[in-house]
Amino acid sequence: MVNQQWIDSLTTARGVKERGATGAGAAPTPTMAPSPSQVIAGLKATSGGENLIQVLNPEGEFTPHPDYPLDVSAEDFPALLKGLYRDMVLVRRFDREGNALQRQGQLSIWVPLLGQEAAQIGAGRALEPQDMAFPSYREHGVAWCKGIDPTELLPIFRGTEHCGWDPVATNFAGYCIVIGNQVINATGYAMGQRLDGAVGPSETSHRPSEATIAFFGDGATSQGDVHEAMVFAAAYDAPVVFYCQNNQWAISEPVERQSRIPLFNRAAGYGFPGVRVDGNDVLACLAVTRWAMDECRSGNGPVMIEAFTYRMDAHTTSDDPTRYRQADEAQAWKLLDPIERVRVHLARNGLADAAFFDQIEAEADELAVRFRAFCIGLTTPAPDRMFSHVYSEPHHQLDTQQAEFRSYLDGFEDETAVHA
Amino acid sequence: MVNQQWIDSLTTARGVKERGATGAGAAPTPTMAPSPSQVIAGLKATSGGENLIQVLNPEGEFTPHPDYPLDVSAEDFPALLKGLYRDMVLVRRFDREGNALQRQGQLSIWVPLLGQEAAQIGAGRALEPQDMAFPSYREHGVAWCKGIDPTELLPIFRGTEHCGWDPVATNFAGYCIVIGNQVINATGYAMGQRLDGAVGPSETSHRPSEATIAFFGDGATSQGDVHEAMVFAAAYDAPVVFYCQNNQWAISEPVERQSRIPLFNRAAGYGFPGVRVDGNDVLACLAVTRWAMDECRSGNGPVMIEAFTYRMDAHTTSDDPTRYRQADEAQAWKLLDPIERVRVHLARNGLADAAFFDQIEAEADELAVRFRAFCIGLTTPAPDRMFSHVYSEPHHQLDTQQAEFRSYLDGFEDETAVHA
Amino acid sequence: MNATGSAAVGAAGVAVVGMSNGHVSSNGHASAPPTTLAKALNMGLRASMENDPKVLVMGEDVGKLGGVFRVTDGLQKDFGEHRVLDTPLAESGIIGAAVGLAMRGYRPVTEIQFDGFVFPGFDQIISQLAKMTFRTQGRVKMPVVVRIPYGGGIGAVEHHAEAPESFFCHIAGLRVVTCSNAADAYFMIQEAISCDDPVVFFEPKRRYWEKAPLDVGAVVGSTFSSAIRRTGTDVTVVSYGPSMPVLQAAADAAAAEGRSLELIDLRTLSPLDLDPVLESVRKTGRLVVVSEAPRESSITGDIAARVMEEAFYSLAAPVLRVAGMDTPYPPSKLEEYYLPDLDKVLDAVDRVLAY
Amino acid sequence: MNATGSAAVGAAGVAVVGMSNGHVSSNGHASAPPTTLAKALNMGLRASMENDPKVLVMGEDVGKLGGVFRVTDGLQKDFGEHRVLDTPLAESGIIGAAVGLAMRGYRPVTEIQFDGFVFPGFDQIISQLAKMTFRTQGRVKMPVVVRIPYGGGIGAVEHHAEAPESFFCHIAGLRVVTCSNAADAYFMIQEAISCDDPVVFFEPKRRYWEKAPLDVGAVVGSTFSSAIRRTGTDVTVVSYGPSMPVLQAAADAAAAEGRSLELIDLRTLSPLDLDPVLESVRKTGRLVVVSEAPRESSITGDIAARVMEEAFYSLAAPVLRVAGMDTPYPPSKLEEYYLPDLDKVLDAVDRVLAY
Ligand SMILES: Cc1ncc(C[n+]2csc(CCOP(=O)(O)OP(=O)(O)O)c2C)c(N)n1
Ligand SMILES: Cc1ncc(C[n+]2csc(CCOP(=O)(O)OP(=O)(O)O)c2C)c(N)n1
Ligand SMILES: [Mg+2]
Ligand SMILES: [Mg+2]
Repeated sequence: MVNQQWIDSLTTARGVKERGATGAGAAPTPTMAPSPSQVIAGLKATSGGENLIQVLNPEGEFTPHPDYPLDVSAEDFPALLKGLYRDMVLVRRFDREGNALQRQGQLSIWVPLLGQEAAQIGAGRALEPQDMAFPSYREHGVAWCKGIDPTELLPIFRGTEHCGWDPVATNFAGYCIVIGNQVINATGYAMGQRLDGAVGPSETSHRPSEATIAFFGDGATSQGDVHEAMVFAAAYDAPVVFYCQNNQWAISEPVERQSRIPLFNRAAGYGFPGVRVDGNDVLACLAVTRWAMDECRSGNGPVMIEAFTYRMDAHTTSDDPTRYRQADEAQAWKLLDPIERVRVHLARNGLADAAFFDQIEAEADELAVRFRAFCIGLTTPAPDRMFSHVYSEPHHQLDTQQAEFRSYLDGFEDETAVHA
Repeated sequence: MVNQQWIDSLTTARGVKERGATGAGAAPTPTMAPSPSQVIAGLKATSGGENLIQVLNPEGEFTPHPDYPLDVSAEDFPALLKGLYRDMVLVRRFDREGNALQRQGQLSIWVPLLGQEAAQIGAGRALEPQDMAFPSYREHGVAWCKGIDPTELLPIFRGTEHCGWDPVATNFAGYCIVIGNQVINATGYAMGQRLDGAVGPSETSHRPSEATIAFFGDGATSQGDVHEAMVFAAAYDAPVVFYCQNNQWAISEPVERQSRIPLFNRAAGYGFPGVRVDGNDVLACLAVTRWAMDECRSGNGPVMIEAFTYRMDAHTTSDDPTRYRQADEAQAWKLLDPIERVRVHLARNGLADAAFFDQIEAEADELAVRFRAFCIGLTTPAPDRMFSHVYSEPHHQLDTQQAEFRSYLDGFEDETAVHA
Repeated sequence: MNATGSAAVGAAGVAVVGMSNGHVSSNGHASAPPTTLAKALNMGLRASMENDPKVLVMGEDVGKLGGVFRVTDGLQKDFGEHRVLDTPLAESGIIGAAVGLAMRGYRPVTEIQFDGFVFPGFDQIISQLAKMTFRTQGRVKMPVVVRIPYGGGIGAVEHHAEAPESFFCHIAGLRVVTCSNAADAYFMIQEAISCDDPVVFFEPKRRYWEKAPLDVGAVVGSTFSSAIRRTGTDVTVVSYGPSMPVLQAAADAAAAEGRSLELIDLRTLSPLDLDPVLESVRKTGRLVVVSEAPRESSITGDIAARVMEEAFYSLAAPVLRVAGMDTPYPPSKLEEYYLPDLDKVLDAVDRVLAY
Repeated sequence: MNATGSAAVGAAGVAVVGMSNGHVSSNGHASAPPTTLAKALNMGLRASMENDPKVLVMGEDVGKLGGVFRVTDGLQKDFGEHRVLDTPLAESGIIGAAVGLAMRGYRPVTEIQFDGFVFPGFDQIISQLAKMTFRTQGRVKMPVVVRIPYGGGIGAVEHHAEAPESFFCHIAGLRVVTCSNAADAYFMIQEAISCDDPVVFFEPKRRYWEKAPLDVGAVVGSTFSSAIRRTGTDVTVVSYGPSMPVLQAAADAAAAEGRSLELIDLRTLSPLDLDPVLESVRKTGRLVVVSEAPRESSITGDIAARVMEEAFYSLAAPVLRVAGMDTPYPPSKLEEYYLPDLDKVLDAVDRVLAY
């Protein structure tokens, strides 16, 4: 047990200690706070800083990390990587199709994940079926891993439903639009997993241990709800992984508007581990998330992960990023593309041949066609949908309102011409 | 400039690093999270842990701290300490009188500060007149230092007003009852100080630099507002000191319900310094708060201080602590009484004689008499008070309501007997 | 000027006649033991926890302390820390965690310590708790109870005496109910817990210590319905929760002056159970609505508007409202002026009869 | 079924007749240049910032981006980062910091990005912003504006189309206003900023791009007052913000059928400026109130109740309400059914005339 040691290590991690060491502290000492430009330099550097966990670098070179092993044999490694490659390519493909459908007026909005494929597929593939995930609104890649068919994402963005899948059957909660809300909901769910005895080695049942993962953005870290989620999780040892995709932007605001220092440091303030992983490295994201989920499943939660990545497209199809960021930033990140490095590794090491890549392309094309057809075929529910599932139990007042509305609508059917 | 170094020092302060060092991390490693009992041991230990800044120990021995000097000559030291002693004795005296007045039905509630005199007087005496303070509801000692007459505290607790003093004239905001609210208000005020150019060396004016201090409890640290206050303060380099009085309890909940690790660590998560000070050591509180306020005044804010102290009385006069804590805990803390150690130091070192102590006692008695008399004499404002100051500008609707109410009340004066 | 009636009215429950969905149930049976409203809630919580292991109690100080009003007294001792959770001090966290626990199959009963402290949790209530079922097409149910002690008259400091029920009535997806006596408290809290929808449960804090007969074996219908507390012919007076004893006192005083008031305890504020009110108004032609909440955009306006819509020709006078002032809650020494009381109700009765 | 009228009505402002406190002011002068509502707000903000260096603009994405609706476009460029603050993503922080800045003597104009995101800031609004002046006996003023784009009809996802104004009308200490056209937008935002009380300023987001003549030199009285937009004799129809063009279209359609509607744009929701409404109802005897907000415990109920209280004998029919449904805001493909539209207004007119 190294707990006390670990706590101590945390408690010495404050500016003052370092500060005191630099002088007697008699007079106001030189600036301790980083200057804005230093912060920007530290945070926006595409390298992600020294603490970044990376196993597959942008050049496609693979270096296993001793603390975060992939738990895969050399024999199985190619299949693993090819699977991840396929996931990322397919997800990117329907994401691009979503954008196109919006441009063509078939969707009222699309929220692109472009650039975050590795962060999402790595995390998503670390999840077991029994694990619960709470997305924000951009986690199409995680949805994919959770077995949500991409077409099930369309109703939200076409405006025919607020949620197209079954959160209970899939263990994937509905998209959450109010920034931060889902993170404390995730903690609550994880508290329930613990209360159920589904965490740690169970003597009484044979069901596999469970954990929860909450997805949120760099901007979301400023919300009170995210804080309270971390406070509650620490207080109840909840098996929840706080997975922050730092894509450098909250709409037009760069991450340094939310924090002076890298976001994974927040975890230390609450007394649980925080890790920064290269969010464009699908293997690192997989390894680190697996480790974190395992920690949680075995009762050592919570854990925070900051996936350092980049929003390569606009915030949504309604956004115009040219107003607030330079093109060269996007160019720099293009060199770090999460899919490209996997392709390079597979090709260079002879793990996959041209036929493999062609086949994935073909599969992606098929998916895109199916996605588009489904979208265009999506129909608007009957107006009565408005009144259904507002409550689970009978509600006479709403029933009356519905009946009145029904007969109001029927009035139009009786008339040949409606007003004006 | 040690900034990058300092940032790095923060960023290595996470469990994972330590963790990784203990093994290969291949399988779920042994529990990293502290067990509840370890947490309790660490947090509730009356010593406050290794990081505690202390200069006057419970035995009355004085050891200056190199990083937090008192900035006082040997000659002036006795006067300083005697002044602080007087402050604490007087504040404790009217606090006890407040309790008694409630018991006698003269106040509807009293919020005792017993045990927190050093934490409050130390901080309060570190403030310059131009500094702004945002209290919660227990900061009678800070009010005292800000020049609020103790009697001005009474209207709130007698129910005749919601705030008995002028926050603008005194630079002491109204008491804030919704836990955490005032902390982000304080950050906003501090942002204003910075916008005004009242922070750092000013070339254009001769007015002294300013800072803000926000008071809150250990329980309050869990609130989203406190988090957002820290996020905003870090983002805008706001000159605000976050002064958390960890009195070990939030009504019936011990501090480990809010955090696994000492609260001052939160600061590191945001990238500003956090210090834990012995909250029962008035000199340490003074020295550390002075340092922190100076940091802020010169533009290096924010700073967090955790004053490690103890709520020696009930939460309020409505509370019954015997339901949730053991008498021996209070006994242990009694040995750490904030006033006693100062008395011992003054007496043992011949800095004060019996006449001094007698005189303070007499002054305290006088204050108590005046406090009581004022309380009993406090009258209820006219019912019209309800309608005044709801708005600063004319409001016809409320005027009408007031007029109607006036004439309704007048109706009773006309009748000899009212209904029932 | 009279005080708000708590002392004057005494064991208001004695006169209780519960009428639920048409069938009369005398849950105020005189042989039943007198029980305080707080104790009745405690008994109801206990019964629900015994019946269903998924029921959790969570909030600030609900454990060892038993809540600042002792409503959860002894529950942690008997059911353990895994059923009765003292939470960190954060209301958004409390509601938000309850939402997650409900998704996991639990039935959390959350306690908000005082009315004024529900607002840090307001976002989770409106954005998640109320909308989750609709969002997920009924796949995710939200059997969460939010208990809120509310109302004034206890001499408290700011934020401890508010009547925020109207905010919640304006939120689709929630049910809002309130009890006014021990018997209702016992049955209503159980009905709230067993309901698959989120229920905001308002408890009239200044009535916590008032006793009324409680027959736990009584057969009651749904308590989420308006209850006629007294039949009368001249004026219908409608209220709920803390003001019900005021209405009883007013009806006594009016009777002494030869005026017959019909009293209705709404119990459910959203949805309203308006039929008994409409029926009464069709008889009396006059309606006074009483509530501690400020008047603007409130539940009282809604009741007035709906009664006008549905019983226009029956109204011999406008619906009059006796409400809290459109001001922040005043310092407690002034609360007797702010709150509806016997005199204000009688004054409104006078005025409505003057038409 | 008709759409919600935005296309059909077009430049609704052309018909605007502003009547403020009795004196008519034609701020919709035909020679004034047509300006979008969003641009008019931008111009108003700019004017206020030029007039008073204490005016700050703060919120998410209000700087370089100019806000997601471009209402603050160019302000940061022209006034600097110390006057136009991009804030961290936290609404309680935004309002709470604004409260502190106001205590320091600033006049912060905060932007909430969409209606559904005001709730994380609700606690600071109700507990601090609204109560501070009362609490401190007027010593601390709170000249804070909370700008909220609101209402539906833009095909958006959840939380982006709500009408939460009633919540704020229920909070004593706040003023709540809303504009319906460019001219009002320009003058009202300036009046809000110069007001020493906190003002919640609702902007009808689906009207942001509608143009109306804006004469910045017009002499206007207080714009926090009801404005009669069209005089008529048969039915009074009252609304505000996004529904005003719907009313104009309804009045046109009704006129074609020989029915004369009097239209009133409330502009101020708290306090209400009810005299023009009462005067109109005394003439027409019939009132329809239109609002996108759900009906329960809402501003529409309050208007109905107050008109009944103050003009009971003038009412030939109950006040009828055309409101949002008592449901969460539906998926956007269904919003045309949810929102008040031309047909619903005409239907209500038919019904109110049938009495
Ligand atoms: C409470 C709340 N406030 C504001 C918004 C508007 N909004 C939508 S996304 C967004 C930025 C989120 O940034 P981040 O958390 O970094 O996530 P990302 O979109 O980059 O994935 C904002 C401000 C919202 N949805 N919810
Ligand atoms: C938002 C809110 N929730 C709950 C309360 C009720 N309450 C008053 S004091 C208190 C405990 C506060 O503990 P702490 O922050 O440690 O301060 P202390 O009272 O110990 O000084 C609680 C829960 C409140 N005032 N505000
Ligand atoms: Mg982001
Ligand atoms: Mg405390």
